[in-house]
Amino acid sequence: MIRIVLAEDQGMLLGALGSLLDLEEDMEVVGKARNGEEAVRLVSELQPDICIMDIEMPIKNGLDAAEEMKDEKCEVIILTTFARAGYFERARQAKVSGYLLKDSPSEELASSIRKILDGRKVYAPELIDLAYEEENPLTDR
Amino acid sequence: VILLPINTYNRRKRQNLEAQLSDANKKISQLLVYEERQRIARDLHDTLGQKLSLIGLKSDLAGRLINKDNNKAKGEIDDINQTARTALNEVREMLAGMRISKFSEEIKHVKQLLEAATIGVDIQGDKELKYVPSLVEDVMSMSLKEAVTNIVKHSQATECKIATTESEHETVLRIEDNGVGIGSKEHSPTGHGLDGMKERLEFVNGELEIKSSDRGTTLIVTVPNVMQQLKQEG
Amino acid sequence: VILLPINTYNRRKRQNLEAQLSDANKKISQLLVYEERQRIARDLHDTLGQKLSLIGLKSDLAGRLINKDNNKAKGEIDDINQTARTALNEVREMLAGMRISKFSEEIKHVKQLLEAATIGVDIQGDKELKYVPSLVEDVMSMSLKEAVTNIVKHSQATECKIATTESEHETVLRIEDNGVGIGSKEHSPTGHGLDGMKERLEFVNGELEIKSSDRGTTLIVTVPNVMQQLKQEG
Ligand SMILES: Nc1ncnc2c1ncn2[C@@H]1O[C@H](COP(=O)(O)OP(=O)(O)OP(=O)(O)O)[C@@H](O)[C@H]1O
Ligand SMILES: Nc1ncnc2c1ncn2[C@@H]1O[C@H](COP(=O)(O)OP(=O)(O)OP(=O)(O)O)[C@@H](O)[C@H]1O
Ligand SMILES: [Mg+2]
Ligand SMILES: [Mg+2]
Ligand SMILES: [Mg+2]
Repeated sequence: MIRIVLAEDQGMLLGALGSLLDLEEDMEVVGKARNGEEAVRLVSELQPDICIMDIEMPIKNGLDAAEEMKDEKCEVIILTTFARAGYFERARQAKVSGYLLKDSPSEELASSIRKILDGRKVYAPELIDLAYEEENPLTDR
Repeated sequence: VILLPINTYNRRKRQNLEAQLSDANKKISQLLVYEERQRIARDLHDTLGQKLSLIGLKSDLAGRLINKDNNKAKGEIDDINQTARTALNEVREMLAGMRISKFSEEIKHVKQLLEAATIGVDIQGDKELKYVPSLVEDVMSMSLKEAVTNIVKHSQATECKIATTESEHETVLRIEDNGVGIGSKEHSPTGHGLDGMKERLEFVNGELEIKSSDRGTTLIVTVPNVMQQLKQEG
Repeated sequence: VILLPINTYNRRKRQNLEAQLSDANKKISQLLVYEERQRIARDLHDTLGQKLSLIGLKSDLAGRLINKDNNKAKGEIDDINQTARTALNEVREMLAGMRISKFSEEIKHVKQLLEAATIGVDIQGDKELKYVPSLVEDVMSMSLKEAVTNIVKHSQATECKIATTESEHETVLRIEDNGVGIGSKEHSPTGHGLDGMKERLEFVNGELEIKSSDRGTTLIVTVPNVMQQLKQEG
């Protein structure tokens, strides 16, 4: 069973996403957080395989939370709707394994989760924005 | 013989440049409008994006629930319906915000508004603004609309006078009512109509003056006509 | 003694005006881009409005069909899902299109994109476009982005070569991959990325050539440098 912690401040989105993942036979949502701080706490308590997070959340945003989870065994997937300047770069620095569209079909999300647990990284091209810095050594290829 | 043609050449070149420049300035002022609108558009897309994502996920979920738990599926479908309606309203608001509001049309509009509220209307001065660039025209239209909405909502007036005076140096819009005056209500005002008006006016170096007594309220909106000054110098 | 100061005055005044003018012209060229973007934004809002209405109607319908004809209800739900995704993609494209896309920045961007997808990148030629006006630069940037997005999404390539060649007469952008080629998938393509690219290119008198086999795909974007001719004349 793949154990998942979800973090999303919009209640209906959190509910729908949770139900969708629970419908997958090999997945189980073990925790739901409404902000980044709660997500960090749930991840350290529950030790899930994967944490799926929104970016814009109160108290602590998803990128800051991901940064704090760097040392956890848990893989992090960021879900968001639009590309924003600098966000993708920050996500990479926080070593997230996935950077995906919030509206990606649930099969796609499920298959990305499996790929990531196989050690791969999945980034949605729609979300890769310009990092306005001059030089960005993209090391982990 | 040599000096004269050079001088003529210079003068012609300058006139040419001046014409181009005034043209350019007109366009730049339009640019400001566009920038402002884009900002608005971007803000709204964030909430719109959230709603569309939600519809995507919920329809996904409803599709999987159907035949398994029709009641739950129905619940998701109802949520989708509600979300689509809210989002549609947001799009409408966004479109309304992006439309160019011409002052002459706003005058017509507020006239209708006042007449519907059986408040007498007296409109003086030009209905077309000649000297102001479109960004300023936009701000003037918004100010007029807010002022009249306030009169209809709060003033209990029976008469309203709207006067526009334009000179090369400034454009003045005066909106007067014979109502109860601002501050007659006990509770402190919660709205931000007047504050919003002030902010927008500041952006175009304009001013708002409010005179109010128990015999009515007068708003005076003044905007300097900068572009015109530039032309005079040249 | 009189002529000289006037001349100096004129010259200084002229230089001043020229500086202002060149500044203004820069802004106008940006303005053109903004106008274009504005047009796109408006179009999209219309389609967005329509899509949301459609979702509203279809969710209404699905809610009534459920328990009566679950198959039909499921069909409506799938339509809703598809419609929401298309709408979001449109908003995304619009937002991307509204950003100023400098070609040199787009080159960096697609490099990141390809590297993130572990596809080898070889970039040849100039990263700065010298001859094209900014509207054309915009179209070139968009073409590059769409081509590379397609490579990442569809090609299964391991290598991608991007080459820019600029002459006074034309600017050519070549994007090559060693993937499976277009049309390898059975189902007919549903996207409009390539069509959109063609349309935008037509607008600036440019052309798109597509070469594709099972050893990969090459896109060649050619744009004539008309403005340059104009400059030479002047
Ligand atoms: N013409 C007027 N006559 C009497 N009272 C007025 C008039 N205009 C404004 N007011 C008072 O001033 C207050 C502040 O006005 P303002 O436009 O800022 O807010 P609002 O109209 O209450 O809310 P909003 O404009 O945000 O919808 C109002 O609540 C009202 O009490
Ligand atoms: N480099 C490529 N390698 C292989 N197939 C390609 C490549 N580029 C395009 N295709 C094929 O051509 C089709 C049409 O591409 P197009 O960009 O028009 O649409 P899309 O990418 O599917 O959707 P959209 O661009 O609207 O998001 C794609 O669906 C894909 O099957
Ligand atoms: Mg959020
Ligand atoms: Mg008000
Ligand atoms: Mg495409």
